[in-house]
Amino acid sequence: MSAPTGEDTKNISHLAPSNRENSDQGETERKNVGGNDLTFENPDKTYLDSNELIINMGPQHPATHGVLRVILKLDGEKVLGTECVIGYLHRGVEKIAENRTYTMFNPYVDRMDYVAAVSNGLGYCEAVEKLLNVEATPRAKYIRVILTELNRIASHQLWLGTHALDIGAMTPLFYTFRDREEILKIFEKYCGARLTTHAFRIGGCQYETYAGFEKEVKNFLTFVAPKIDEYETLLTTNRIWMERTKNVGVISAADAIALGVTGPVLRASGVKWDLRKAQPYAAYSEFDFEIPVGTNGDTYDRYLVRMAEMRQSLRIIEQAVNSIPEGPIMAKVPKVIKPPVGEIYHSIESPKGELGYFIVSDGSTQPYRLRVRPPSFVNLQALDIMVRGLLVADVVAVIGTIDIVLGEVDR
Amino acid sequence: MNPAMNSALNSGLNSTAGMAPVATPYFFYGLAALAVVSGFLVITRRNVVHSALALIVTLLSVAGLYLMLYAPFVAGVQIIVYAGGIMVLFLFVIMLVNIERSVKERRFNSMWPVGLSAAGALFTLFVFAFAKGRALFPDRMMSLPESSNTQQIATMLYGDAGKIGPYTFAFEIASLLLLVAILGAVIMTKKKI
Amino acid sequence: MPNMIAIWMPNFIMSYLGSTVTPGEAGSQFWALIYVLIIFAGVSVAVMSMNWLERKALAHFQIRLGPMRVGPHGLLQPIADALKLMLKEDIIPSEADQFVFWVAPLIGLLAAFTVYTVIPFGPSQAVSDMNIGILFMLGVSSLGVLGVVVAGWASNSHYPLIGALRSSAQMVSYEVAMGLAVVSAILMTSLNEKGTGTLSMIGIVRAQEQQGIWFIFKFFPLGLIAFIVFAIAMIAETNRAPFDMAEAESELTAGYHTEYSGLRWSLFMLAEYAAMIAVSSIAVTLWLGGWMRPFVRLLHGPSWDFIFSLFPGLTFLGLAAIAFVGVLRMPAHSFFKIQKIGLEAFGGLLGFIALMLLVIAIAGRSQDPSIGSRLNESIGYIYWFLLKVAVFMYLFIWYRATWPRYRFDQLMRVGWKVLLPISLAVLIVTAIVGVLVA
Amino acid sequence: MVPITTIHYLVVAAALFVLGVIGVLTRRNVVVILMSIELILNAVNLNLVAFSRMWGNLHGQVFSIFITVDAAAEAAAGLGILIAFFRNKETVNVDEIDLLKW
Amino acid sequence: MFFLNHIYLIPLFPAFGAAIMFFFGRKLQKTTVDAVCVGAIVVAFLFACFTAVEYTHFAHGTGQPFEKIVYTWLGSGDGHLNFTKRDGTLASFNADAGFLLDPLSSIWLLFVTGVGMLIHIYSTGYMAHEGGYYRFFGYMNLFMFSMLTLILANNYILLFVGWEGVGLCSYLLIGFYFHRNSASTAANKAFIVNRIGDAGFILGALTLSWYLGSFRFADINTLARSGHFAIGDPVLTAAALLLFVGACGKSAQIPLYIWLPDAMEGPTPVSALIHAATMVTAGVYMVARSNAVFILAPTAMKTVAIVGALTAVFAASIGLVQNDIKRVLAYSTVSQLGYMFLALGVGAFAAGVFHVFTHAFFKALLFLGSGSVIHAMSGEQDMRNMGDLRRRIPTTHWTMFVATLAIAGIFPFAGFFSKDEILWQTWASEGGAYRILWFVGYATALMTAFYMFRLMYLTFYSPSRMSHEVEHHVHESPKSMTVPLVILAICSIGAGWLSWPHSLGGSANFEKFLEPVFAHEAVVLQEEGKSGQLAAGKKEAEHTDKTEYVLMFLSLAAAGVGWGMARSAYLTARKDYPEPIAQKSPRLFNVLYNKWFVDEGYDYIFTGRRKLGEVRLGAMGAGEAASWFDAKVIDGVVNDVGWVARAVATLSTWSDKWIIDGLGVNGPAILARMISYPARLLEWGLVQWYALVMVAGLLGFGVYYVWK
Repeated sequence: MSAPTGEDTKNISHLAPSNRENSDQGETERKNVGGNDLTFENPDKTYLDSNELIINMGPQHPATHGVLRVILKLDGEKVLGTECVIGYLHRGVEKIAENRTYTMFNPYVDRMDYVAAVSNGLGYCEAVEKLLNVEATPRAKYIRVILTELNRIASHQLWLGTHALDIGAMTPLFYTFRDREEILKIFEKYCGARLTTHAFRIGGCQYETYAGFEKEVKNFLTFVAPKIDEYETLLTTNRIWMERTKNVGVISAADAIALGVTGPVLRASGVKWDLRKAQPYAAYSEFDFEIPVGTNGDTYDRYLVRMAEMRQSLRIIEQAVNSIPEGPIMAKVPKVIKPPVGEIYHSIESPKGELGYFIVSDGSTQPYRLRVRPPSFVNLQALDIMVRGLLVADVVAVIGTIDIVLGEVDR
Repeated sequence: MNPAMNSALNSGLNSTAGMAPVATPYFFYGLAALAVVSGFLVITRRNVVHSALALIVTLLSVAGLYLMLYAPFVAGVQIIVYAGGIMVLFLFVIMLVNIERSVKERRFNSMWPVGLSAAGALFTLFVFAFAKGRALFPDRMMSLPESSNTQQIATMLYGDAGKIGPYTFAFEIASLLLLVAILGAVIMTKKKI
Repeated sequence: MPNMIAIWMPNFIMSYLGSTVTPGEAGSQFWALIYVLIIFAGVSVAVMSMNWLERKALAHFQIRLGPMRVGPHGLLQPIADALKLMLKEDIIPSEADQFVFWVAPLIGLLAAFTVYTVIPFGPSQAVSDMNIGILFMLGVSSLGVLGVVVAGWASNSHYPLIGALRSSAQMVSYEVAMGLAVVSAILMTSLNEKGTGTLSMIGIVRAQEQQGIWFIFKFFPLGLIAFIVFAIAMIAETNRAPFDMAEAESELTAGYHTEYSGLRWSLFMLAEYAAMIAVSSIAVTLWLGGWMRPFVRLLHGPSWDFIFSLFPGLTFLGLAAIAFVGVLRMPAHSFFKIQKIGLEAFGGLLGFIALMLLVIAIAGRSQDPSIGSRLNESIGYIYWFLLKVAVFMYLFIWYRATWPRYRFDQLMRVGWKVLLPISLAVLIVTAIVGVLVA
Repeated sequence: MVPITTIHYLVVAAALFVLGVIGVLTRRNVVVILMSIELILNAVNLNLVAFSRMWGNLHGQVFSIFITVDAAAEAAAGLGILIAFFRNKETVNVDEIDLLKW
Repeated sequence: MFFLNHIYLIPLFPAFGAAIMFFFGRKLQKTTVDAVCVGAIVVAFLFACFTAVEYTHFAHGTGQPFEKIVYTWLGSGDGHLNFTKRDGTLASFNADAGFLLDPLSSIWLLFVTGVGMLIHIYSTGYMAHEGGYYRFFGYMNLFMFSMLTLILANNYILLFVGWEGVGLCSYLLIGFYFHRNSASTAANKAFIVNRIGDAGFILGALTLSWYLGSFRFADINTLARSGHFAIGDPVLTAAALLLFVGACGKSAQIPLYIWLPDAMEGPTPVSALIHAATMVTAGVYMVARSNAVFILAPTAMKTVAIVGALTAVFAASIGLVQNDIKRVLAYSTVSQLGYMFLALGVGAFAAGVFHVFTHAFFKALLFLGSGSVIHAMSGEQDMRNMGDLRRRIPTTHWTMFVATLAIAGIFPFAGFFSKDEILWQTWASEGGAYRILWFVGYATALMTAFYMFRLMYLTFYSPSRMSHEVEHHVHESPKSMTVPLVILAICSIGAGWLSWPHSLGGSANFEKFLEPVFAHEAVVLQEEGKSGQLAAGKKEAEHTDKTEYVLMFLSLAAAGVGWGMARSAYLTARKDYPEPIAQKSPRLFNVLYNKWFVDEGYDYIFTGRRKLGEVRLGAMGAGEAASWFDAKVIDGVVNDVGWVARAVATLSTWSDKWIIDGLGVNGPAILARMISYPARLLEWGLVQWYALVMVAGLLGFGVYYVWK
């Protein structure tokens, strides 16, 4: 990953060191995990043999999900290497945190992964709570779980629509947006915002659930379950969909772990790792759900895993709504939040993977340093090894399947 | 009732013969001029793609001339094979070999005056031969049965009712030639065999 | 003078309607010209309405409404689009090859429209009946590739070049399977007493008439397989979903016409839709009996003829009814007043056409060669032909709404490794069966 | 207006032939030379079809079909050689191809 | 009789595996390579077992050799390739593809295939992460093929084929890591040194055939035992000495032992199989096989005994101070081979063969164990950086401990029996003529115990001296490696019991088994009146003596003392521990550590790589001398002659240039060139010019026809 240079794409040749030597020794095959070797001998020369074409995909491109710029080195249509250029959406969120009080910074996190703003808020609030050594009330925890899981469904729905659109199936997009709308309505009724919800506060939730909240959520559950089946009818057994996604963008479990990939991408490679089970936060330890995993780690598996995750989320929400306890929604938190000196790392399972907050407190009202571990940013590293040797069309599919949000990548 | 309408009215509606030639000398001159002019463009354009486009025009006008000669099948073959097949091949190749350089280079080789004069001599010879042998070419033009043209060509190529046609073997050999050409082209263009 | 016209007009029209051959065959340049004009205008209108229909149908597939603002239910949308495209600045990139960039869309358009000269909307409802009709059609439609290649090259840019190479490779590849499927249909035309087949489009439909069977059902399932091969190949041939590699927007932005804008871009669109209609017409002609109405064998006789001749009118009546239902469903708000009036007028127009058609059907039910009966017959031919084509158009839209896009290598694999062997096998088996039957 | 006779076609064919010959003899670009050869072959075809009509039989047309086949083969093989050559020498100019060996 | 009749299949199984690897190996999966190569050896082993069983039935305890001649591959037997023998009669030169199985070769057959099989299995674990997997196994199989050919050959020529084959495989496998400079140098060294021995061997074989008229062992033995030849026959002595030169090369005896320590550059299984258990005993086999000839040459026998004893003590002394674990074992091997030759030299063939047999097991075990240690240490071979491994790699530890006890000669492990037998025979033979050699051998036994326990303590017991990184990675080897170790350990314990000596109440079955091969020698010797040399166990049985018990106790004591010294010196060796020898006598330590400067000496004397003062000796010295002679003397003469010739030539040139060339040659050539120019126009490579010529031709035709 490198900063945007704005230069001619031909000049990228010197960005990466050459690793051409030893390439002809078949016995010692090397795999360049996550590295980039966009080197070629003479950029001005075009041989028919090796007409390596450098194509600049993005930052303005319909399939890069925002302002991602991918520089592709192609042999014909075969991808020889990629280089991601990021930072077009950099807003300095982490730096802003150092100049805001803990409470003031809370809305900012919603702007990172704007597709799953609730998860971001949850992670931040829990991190600060851990730093303060307070715990949210049980009711608040349940509300948090419900909203977060709803948001997970919404995020996956948005992913499914755009991903399918990238592969050429335009209809699922509208289906998923139709159903996502119901979730957004619940959000709106709960906290007044649809996208950047700012639903939680440090120590609990600010708002009590509105009248009929449970009923609406239950209605939503019965409403959306058949809809998920509907998406699957369109895609799961569709031959073209299978041909486009099976064995495309394969990443092995070892590679995924080596690159720090988390979330559905990791689980599709067969690693049963979900922070909700591994280190339960909020009220997750009280619910019964499963972690869907894939086997091949290809695009199709990632699709299936996310579909299954949506269903699991429904299960969690159902249990939570049925057993939501009564009580206060805010724990006792000082008016002015001044955490003790110390540092804390807290991570949650956001729809895209492990979302972690590392906060260093110097005892003042503002964090001394705040660092976010964004799942999209880490997962994006896997792009290169996933698309090597595939075709241009697969690059689009793979970018879609990693499920990145540039707001989170660039922060 | 004006004459034009009248002629339209009478012009062979219900005339089952339908063989009255649509072709008029104007068509001939137009197509011939188009063919020759675009042929000239083929050999003079600096940009090879322009040459290829001009060649397509030539080929299509020659196809038109075939139609005038009651050879619709040959015209169809001309369009399919030449315009649709060979010229696409040419365009592909032109895109593969970069032409930016050739656009800036000399178009003609150093012996172009010799070549031009030789070709001129050839044309003179042709014209002279036509003039001298005028009598050899009868003015009449046979009227060929257009509607059964395809069937007759098929009969000559494949034979009829169990008999082998006069060109059947030649046809088979031509197919072999094509096969060889395909294989040769594939082998030559493959990077690594 | 008016008197003369009054006498002359029926004669003149009758002179045409009475003809059993196409104007081209008859050598009637005048009627041929008229035909060319009608077809050009008709295809243009068809493309425009197709544009509207596609947007509406696709929208309803996707649980949305589609164009609703320009005219009632967006009926005037295509006109607005056309105006917009014509008024837009026609940008030619400075690095592009000016002349070739300019001429490329024209090549595609020319190829797409030239094909219509031999499409038989009825036994005499075609510009000309060439005896190499299908050959000519395949040849000319293959010229469309040139426009694509040249457009991609002239843009002097990466995406268009890749798009052009993709789509031309695709079109050239699928032409092979398509041609072989067509040959197996042509082979079926030779199953008569004389044993001679025909390449003429009209001849092919006539052969189906004589054999009393649509070729899709001939030698079941051989005809069906050949038809399916053709139906798949024709989608690829026209670069439509799921084979729309060339303009795969998520990968190549817009393929070979990325750099085009305004009118020149709309010419590409026009060519694409015209080509869609053209290949559908070929399919209809070769396998679906062309202008023949359904159940010619099964349900014959004057009464059945009459019942079937009511279909055009009833169809328009149905459309008018839909329009009026639409009027009724509009909200009772003054904002919708003009919309209501517009839709009512449209419905009225449809209803009027329906009425006219019904009148003609009833008036022309006799067998005598009156204007009415000839008119009735012609309308029947054209109606059935267009209805079959319309089914294909709907299928095109349906595919686009349902399927993801193939990848390029998969597409080529389907073309060369699946369709080509199948079509070859069908051709060989058809030949063997044909010999056995004869 | 003089009716169109065989000689008219022959003159057109001769003109195309001579244009093709000029192209072959003077242009440097191999692609253009191959196209000029197509011109020459077309001139021949035109002659054959014209004679076919003159004599009222179809042998000329059959021959022209064979020549078309030949032209296709020639284009395929010629362009194949051209690509193979370009890959090695990076030129398509015929006067730079004068080594009589690779 | 199926197995005996198809005995030629035994070498062909590994040959098949090698061929598969050679042709398809690169494309095969590792599992396939395993299946083919290891499978071939397993099949060969099973086949060999059945063959041996069938052979015992065949021989009925008479030791009658089984000979199977498949075809004659060199010469024909019909007189095409005849040569004149020394006595003037004609003999036909003919070498068969023939297979001989007698007790001697059946013992070799069994332990070569058995140990080879275990080492192959071990290698699947050891080599699992190395490149060139298929190459390794292909070479190994090729080696097995060559070794089995060597063993089963019924004549010297076929034996020589196997002899060279194992040499080649040894070369290939030492140089397996050919990208390492040291490995390729070591491979070259082994190859070149072996060539010296091979030259001796082939000369010896040819001398024998020149003298006796055949290559076949059976013929030669029969002739030698026929009594026609006197003891001490000079030709036979020369032949025996030449053969022994060959044995020196292959079995690493002084002065040709220098290649073996360097051969440890190869992978450890190779060291175990080739450079400890099997190939290096080929010399012993060959001498034992030629026993009839050697018996007739007492001088040669003495040479063998002395060289053997010297090699034993010499190598053992170097082994005392080496730090590389494999090098210690290599010198140990050389030393043990010396023992074997000592036994052969004193006429105790059976004892020598028995030591080969037991040594094969415990030395293979030691090497494989060291391989396991190296595997565990991530490639570290220096004992100074090891220590305290016994708990981390327990299986390796106890198996190696068993092997150490065996090699040190502790009762009742295998080494005790064989070594004690050799020492006792040395003491007893020739009526005590060799007792000085007994002392040498005894000293060697002491040193052996010391350096082997030194190895054990430094590696397994002393405090850990590993770096942290290595320590972190230490792990026990996989099953495929430890299971062969365990099997070999069991063999190391039990192999000696096969020949439980009479003195301890046993029956010495092993020697009884070998008796038919060597018994005749005793007969011959008795006829000649030479009493002392004991070629067979039969005599020894009668010869139970109190001295034997004393010697037995003494050698046990030596082993114990060596153990104790090593324990006291190395049990607590921390980092930078002192070497006891270095403390006592730094100079001696230096000499020993540098291997008595033998390599350097060879460089001075034989290769000439080092200059002795200003003089260069050896091969390079000879080269330099030849070069000087060539440059100064021969070239001087040549140059003088050349000057005269040049003077003549100058004159001649002038006339040639101006008179002959000018008038006679160039004139017509210029003429021809001028005339040929128009023709050249047709053929100058420009395509368009050809086209122009075509157009001109067309014009010509047209003009001709128009105006005709």
